[in-house]
Amino acid sequence: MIRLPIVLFFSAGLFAVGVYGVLARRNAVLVLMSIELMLNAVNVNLVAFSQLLQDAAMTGQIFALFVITVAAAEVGIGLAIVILIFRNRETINVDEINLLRW
Amino acid sequence: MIEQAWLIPVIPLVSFFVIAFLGKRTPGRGATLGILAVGAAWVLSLIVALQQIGGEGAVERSWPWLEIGSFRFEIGTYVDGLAAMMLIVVTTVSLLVHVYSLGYMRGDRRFTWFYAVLSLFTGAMLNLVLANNLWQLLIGWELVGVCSYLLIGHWWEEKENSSAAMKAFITTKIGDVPFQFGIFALVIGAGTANIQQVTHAVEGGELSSALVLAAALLLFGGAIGKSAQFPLHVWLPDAMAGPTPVSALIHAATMVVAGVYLVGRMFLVFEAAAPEALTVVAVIAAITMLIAAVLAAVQDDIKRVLAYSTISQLAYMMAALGIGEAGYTAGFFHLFTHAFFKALLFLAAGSIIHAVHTNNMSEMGGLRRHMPWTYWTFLIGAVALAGIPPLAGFWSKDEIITAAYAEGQTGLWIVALITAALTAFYMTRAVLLTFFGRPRYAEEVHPHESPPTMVGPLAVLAGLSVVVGFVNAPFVGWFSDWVYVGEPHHPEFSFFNAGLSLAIAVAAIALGLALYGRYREREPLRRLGPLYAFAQRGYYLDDIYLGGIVGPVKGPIARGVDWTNQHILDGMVNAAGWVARKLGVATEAVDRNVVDGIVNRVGVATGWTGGLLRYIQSGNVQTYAIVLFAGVAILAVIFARI
Amino acid sequence: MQGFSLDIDYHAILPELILAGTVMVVLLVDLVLRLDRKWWAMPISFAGVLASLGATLSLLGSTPRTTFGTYVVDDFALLFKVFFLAVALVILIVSLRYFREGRYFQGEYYFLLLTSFLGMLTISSSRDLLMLFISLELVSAPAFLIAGLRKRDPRSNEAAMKFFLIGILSAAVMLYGMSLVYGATGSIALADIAAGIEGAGRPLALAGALFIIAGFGFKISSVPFHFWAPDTYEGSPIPVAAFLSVASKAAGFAGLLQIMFVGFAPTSEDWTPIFAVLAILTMTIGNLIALQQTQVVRLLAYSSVAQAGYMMVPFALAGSGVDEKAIAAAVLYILIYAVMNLGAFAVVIAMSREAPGTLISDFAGMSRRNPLLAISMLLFLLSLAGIPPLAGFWAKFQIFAVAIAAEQAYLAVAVVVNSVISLYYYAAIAKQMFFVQGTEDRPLRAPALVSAVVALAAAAIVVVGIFPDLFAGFPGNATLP
Amino acid sequence: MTWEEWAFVVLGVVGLGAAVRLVTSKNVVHAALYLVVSLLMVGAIYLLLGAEFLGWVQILIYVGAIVVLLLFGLMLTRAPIGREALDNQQRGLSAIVALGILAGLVFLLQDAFGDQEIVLRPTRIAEAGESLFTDFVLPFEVVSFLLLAALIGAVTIARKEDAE
Amino acid sequence: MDWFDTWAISLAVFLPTVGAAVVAFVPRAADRLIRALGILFTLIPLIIGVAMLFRFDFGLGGAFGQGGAEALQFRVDASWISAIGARFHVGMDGISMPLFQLTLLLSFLCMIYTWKWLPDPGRPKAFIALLLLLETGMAGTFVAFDLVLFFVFWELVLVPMYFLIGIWGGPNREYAAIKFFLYTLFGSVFMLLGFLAMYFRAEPNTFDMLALQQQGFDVTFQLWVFAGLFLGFAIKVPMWPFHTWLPDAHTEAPTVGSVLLAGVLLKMGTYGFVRIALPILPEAAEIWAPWIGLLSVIAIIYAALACLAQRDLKRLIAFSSVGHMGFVMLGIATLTDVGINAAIFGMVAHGVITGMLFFLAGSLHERYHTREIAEIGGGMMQKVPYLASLLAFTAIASLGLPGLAGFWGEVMALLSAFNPLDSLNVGVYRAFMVVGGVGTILTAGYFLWMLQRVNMGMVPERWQDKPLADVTALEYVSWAPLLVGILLLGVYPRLILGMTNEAVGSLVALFGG
Repeated sequence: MIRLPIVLFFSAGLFAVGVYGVLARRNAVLVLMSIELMLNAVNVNLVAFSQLLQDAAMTGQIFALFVITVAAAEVGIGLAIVILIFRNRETINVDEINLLRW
Repeated sequence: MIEQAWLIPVIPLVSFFVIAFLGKRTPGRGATLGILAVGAAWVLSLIVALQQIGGEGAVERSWPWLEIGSFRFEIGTYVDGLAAMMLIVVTTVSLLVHVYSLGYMRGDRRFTWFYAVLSLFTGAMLNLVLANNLWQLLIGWELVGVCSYLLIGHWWEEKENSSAAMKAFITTKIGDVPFQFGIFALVIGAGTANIQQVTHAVEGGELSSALVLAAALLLFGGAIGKSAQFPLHVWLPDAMAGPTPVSALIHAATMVVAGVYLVGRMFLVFEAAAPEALTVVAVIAAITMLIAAVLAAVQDDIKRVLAYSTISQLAYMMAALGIGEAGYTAGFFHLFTHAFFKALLFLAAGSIIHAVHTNNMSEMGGLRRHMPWTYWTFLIGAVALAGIPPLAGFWSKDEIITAAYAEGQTGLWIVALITAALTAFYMTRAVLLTFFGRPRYAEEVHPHESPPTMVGPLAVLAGLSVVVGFVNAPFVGWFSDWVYVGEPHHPEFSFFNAGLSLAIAVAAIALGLALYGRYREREPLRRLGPLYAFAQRGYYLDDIYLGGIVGPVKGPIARGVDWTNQHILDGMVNAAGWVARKLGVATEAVDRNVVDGIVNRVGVATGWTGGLLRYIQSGNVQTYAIVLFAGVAILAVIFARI
Repeated sequence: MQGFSLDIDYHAILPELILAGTVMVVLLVDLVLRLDRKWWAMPISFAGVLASLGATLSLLGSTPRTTFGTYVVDDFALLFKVFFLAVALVILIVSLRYFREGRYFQGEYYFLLLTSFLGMLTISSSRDLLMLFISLELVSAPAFLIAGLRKRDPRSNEAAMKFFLIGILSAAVMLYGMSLVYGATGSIALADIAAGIEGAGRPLALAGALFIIAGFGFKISSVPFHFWAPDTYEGSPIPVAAFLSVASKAAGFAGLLQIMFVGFAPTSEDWTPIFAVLAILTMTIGNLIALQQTQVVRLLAYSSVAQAGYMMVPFALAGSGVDEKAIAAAVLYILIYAVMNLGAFAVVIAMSREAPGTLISDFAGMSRRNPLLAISMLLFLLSLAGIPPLAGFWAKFQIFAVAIAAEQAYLAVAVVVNSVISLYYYAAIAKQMFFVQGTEDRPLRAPALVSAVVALAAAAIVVVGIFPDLFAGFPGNATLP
Repeated sequence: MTWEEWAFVVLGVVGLGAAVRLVTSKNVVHAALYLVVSLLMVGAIYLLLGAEFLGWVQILIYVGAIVVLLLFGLMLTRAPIGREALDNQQRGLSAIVALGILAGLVFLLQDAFGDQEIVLRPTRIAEAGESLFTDFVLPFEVVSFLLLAALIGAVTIARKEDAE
Repeated sequence: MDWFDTWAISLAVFLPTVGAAVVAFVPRAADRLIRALGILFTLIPLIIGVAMLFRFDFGLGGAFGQGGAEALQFRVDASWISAIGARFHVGMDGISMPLFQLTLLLSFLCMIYTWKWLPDPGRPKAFIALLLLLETGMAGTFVAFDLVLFFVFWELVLVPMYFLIGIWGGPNREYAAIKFFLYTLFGSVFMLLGFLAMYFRAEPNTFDMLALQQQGFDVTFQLWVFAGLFLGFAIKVPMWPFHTWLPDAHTEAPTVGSVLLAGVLLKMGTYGFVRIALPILPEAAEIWAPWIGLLSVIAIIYAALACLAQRDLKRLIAFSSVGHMGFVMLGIATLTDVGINAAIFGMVAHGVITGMLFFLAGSLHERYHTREIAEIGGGMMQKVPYLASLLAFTAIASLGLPGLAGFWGEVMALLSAFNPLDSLNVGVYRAFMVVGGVGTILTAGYFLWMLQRVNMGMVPERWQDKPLADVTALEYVSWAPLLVGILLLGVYPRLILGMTNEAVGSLVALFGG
């Protein structure tokens, strides 16, 4: 028996940390990692709720499963783009990539 | 025939178009046509008048014209004694002037156009006289105004001529506006514009007394403008810039009496609003006749002398009407006689000017040897105007004075007598300065008698000036049976008044002789010093009008309005456009062509929003992200508040 | 829940199946094609899309039908599927020359493009959060990649990266919201959510809704989630920009309409204010910034942001008793907007072959160089500004109408004022084309196919504008349950 | 506090701590390792909550695949070392935003689920598989396309030689 | 002739559009052919219009109140947009007729004028096509009896005029064009909001003007809707202070553009008041009327003063339009049969006179290549006597000389202000009347002054030896109808009032007047 709020607070914390990372890190790969944190926060939520609701279809967990899959795909795409940029620009610092503006 | 009176104005109007469009190709380059047309009108007028006198009574004829709202307005003619008399005056003088102009205007640059406009004027004036309803009358009223404008400005190469023309038009227009309002009042009150129905409605007391009074006064406003009464008289002297025949026709005999005619035509309205309305008329008239006569006495330009004289004589007529029914006939009788001898005077003056090429009497003198015809005719006119029996002026003027006396209008009576004296005085002055003394004109000028085309009309008018007085002389008094309101007032001869006015006139003439008998270079009246100067400047009325009203309106006020338009109203619009466009950014303008310049004009508001947005759109994706979360936060707040 | 027995309605998902098949075919064919034949991928894709379109049309009248529990094929879904496939055809047409001449990765491009459209087909039928999420990702992920296809151009790379980062970020946010909704209502099926939303979980569910709105806000490029759009449009290949500004935006709306008008319908009074604010902000800011642009694609990007603002107005009217009208208005606007915008982009694509910079000033003298393009462009711009009698006017007209019917006149006024502002920068382009004498004066050649598309779109704009009845009817039927 | 809660708190604190280090460390490789830790903790939490299947997936896919992928990324991009090199100028602002979100969420969640409790009931992998292949076939198929697209696309984008 | 009754309006309105389409397919080289087509496709509608005059029953009254539908002639009521119940509902009554005719006539004359004069940068094809489109928009506005249809025609006018100004205009054309476009669009969208509000308030929802007149909305609602409509119409008229787009547009526009702007476009606004605002929102109209009257008289004085300050001839004429429309609006603001009749008469008269004035200004510019009064410096009477005389004639007509067209509209408007609708404050309106009277004096002032500065005086030596052609045959052809019209309307105002009086009567009946 676990009190739900504890779990949720944990996930919220994870989410917040992820957000911070996304906003504060300039290295693109680190940004990706931070996003992974946020997705994990989501998953924790989903699992917790699915366990709370005890629904036979385990919707929450399956949902989380899909989130993981999608996350994997996205990471692939993201890294591909990062590498592409690195090849053209010799940097992957997000805040230096601002040719396009205003 | 009298039913066909509509032909009388129509003929000249048609001839206007003919002359204007193909006059140059006709024999006499338009003049012949014009004379024929006016001649025809003259003949018809005579017939109509005779029929009228023959006791046909008032004849009205009308055709439907326009419906607007509940109003049904008709166009038509109304011939009664007054109208018939006016027809005679207008056509006769007009005909003579047409003939006279053959000589006077020979070789003029716009000879044909001149005749075209003369025709137009005649037609318009006749239409004014015959109109049976107020709108039609108004049309004639304004048309003669335009003709006067065109003819005064006939020699528009010189700026002062065109300015004089404008002044005439605008000044009379100022009177016309109240005139229109007066018409409104009557039309609204009576539900029709037909003059007879209106007057009867007024008589029948269908209109509230206040409305009637307002109507009367407003109408009189029109009369003040047209008949050059104080304070709108200032345009007439300047109008002398036009060719002299025009002055004779329009500014002496016909158009300027339209005001008097109007008051007479709507007399019942004025009576219904008595005493106030008539009193106003009388007072204005009194003031006018006096000040004008004084001015006439100090002019050097012979035409201006006559012009001011005209003003004061018109005031005489007005005054007569102001007296009431008793003066009605007298007033129009004076109009009748005055038309002839004043036209005569003008034409004679024209002949003089024709000879010496100047208007200034100080540059004339001793002309009677060179141009006897002109001299004698002018003299006749002068004497007639001065009111010496048995010439026309004496009878008509005397009847007015008598009427004033009889009606106990003492003030008016005195003013009239003074004016009579002044009149005699300035005419003496004019005659002496022009025809007597030693020549003062430049020696290269060789004055000569004018051609018959000019002298002929002079002679005719002179003859008329002698005889027409008798049509209403005491013990004759036919005129009184033609033109009257209520009951005919036959003039009864009062030795007292006759003698008095005669004596005064003689005295004035004597004074004139004394002053100007041995005139040298110096104007004797200058001894009056400041008074003379004051009169010379026409009491500074013109300066007041120009400096006080016209100048500011044309100058600062107009410019101010225009500035407001460009900078305030338009500025706001542009500012709106600019703000909308600028609300994105403080610096670069996308579209220089559209609102360039406003950029500098309107202040640097609202740039910061743009600055902010631009800062955010920095190209740094993480800034975008922060804003994204900020957005979520804001939305959350909105949520919470709901 | 139907246990093991899977009775799949294949007809219902036939369009998706065909398109999926096409995707594989394109992929395989690309492997065997010689370099100078790579462009064959386009006709193949075209044929596949046509087939799928046919399949979709074959479903007309036999709706609604449901399969896989929550996969619904109703009029709404059909309308959007037809729409998406039609758009796909246009995008394919305008892409051909561009990618062939640019020698970009044609096979992969068409493969990814179609995959994205596959996601759009599924999103229009999805009625639960999971499917919506996955479909949305299926729409986005390929888009991230094709935005970067001009690999040699760092701007293109950058476009892709920004698009990707913001995309994935908002996806995460949206997911968190979904998880909250799931927790609060105990279900991910929209219908059940609507049922379970009342009660203790309500504020949480609304917070979830908020996050979801944010996630979709990215997709439809609503302020303040729009910043990626101009940069990405400008950087990516122009056909892709067209694709993003029309198709993927529409996909976002398709999803959002369902979530809001079905899932969260019961609590509309809570979230309508948000949409009111977002709509006004979006149209206003979009327009104001657009006023400043000198680069056409960027200008169109901001204009499409503003247009999104108009499309969001109906959301703010939910629950005022005019839901059906509101949805119809939004859908109608999306459809007409797609025609106008695609047309405009097609013109830009045609022009970009000579002026890759695509500055507004490059349009100078267009009326001389290529009257057809110039006049069509003028029609598109006026239509976007909402000048009658063009289709764009009817789109806006519907929005006004609903707003006033819902007695929310202030929204109508906002739209009004904004359409006037917008005219200002649309007119700027028109001015260049007609008033300004260009430096270049020789005729501007446009690919036949592109010209055809442009002419077709222009004709549609006018015809629909004069006889709205030909068209205005069926969005009305396509209402959500 | 039941023992499960104690266990959870421990795992959670470690996980969060690792997460925080991940977003603050000055060395990208360390950061990657912190990520591993954090993800492992999450996986452990799944197991603790009784979601066995998910837990193992988490450990295998994430730690086994994604992190490796990210590490490759780091290698390929030779990321520099040091805070200035790794953090941008808006740290403070970011922190505020993150804390704000945290606060908001905590408030909301406390408000909504203050008294709820999870009864730990292990779910068998079989059940998961079953529902995955019955109710969720369609998403499964769709997501496969997503993966395919991601694969092909990533290769296209990332491969060195500019084809054609 | 039934087919004629059903098709007349549609033909007259849409033939020009067809013409535009045809012209579009004529090769650019065939210059003459294009212009000839332009004349042809404006001539046919004109003929149709004249034919309609003979088929028209002037006794039927106007399309207002109960009997409205019967009064509507040449009526076509076809389904158009079933979704919102907007219909293609066109028809003609005594109020539409004169303006409709005016539109067809002016368009035709402009085409004739264009046969010879086409401002830079040439491009007759586009020019003619746009003029034709413009005609459709203008003519349609005056016959539409469905609000949506009305709006569509109303807006249809904007685009062609925008390009006419923007491409063929003067040096400052682009600014003027965009200003015109945005300003009028801004107004018209609020008008549209008003339409929609009425649509939804109506039971059942309808855009049909006749049906809406039967609604009897509550007063507060009326006030708001009237405000919206007012914005749209007043900007178009234009009423002070919404007039600032007009001087720029008129000044920059090419000659025929100015002619149509002044001749027809301005009337769309006033017509809107008469056709839509008054009958559908009578109570609101009564409340708003004094304010409209106030703005009108302000406009009269203001415009006159502004004219006194103008240095550019065309700009002066433009401002004078503001003043004249002030008289028109004053007439409308009285809500009396006299006033509204006067207003419509004033519209037509202004269309003829000011149209003529702009023609003259254009030809003057053709010769002198300047419109600066100071530049011309007088002496036109000597240099180009006929042109000068026509200018004088038209100017004098414009200052409202009795016996010419300008007079009746002006004086009847003032007359109506003497006793407005009973429910309105007589004192206020008489004050308006007086101010208006002053306005007439100022009007005379600036026109005569203009004549003095342009026509009279000696020819400045800079023009002395410049050969300037006097009025040419083609100009006479394209002007004669207007000149004759000015005279005819002046002496026989029944030509217009005969059409309008009945119709206006049935309109005023709605006010119990």
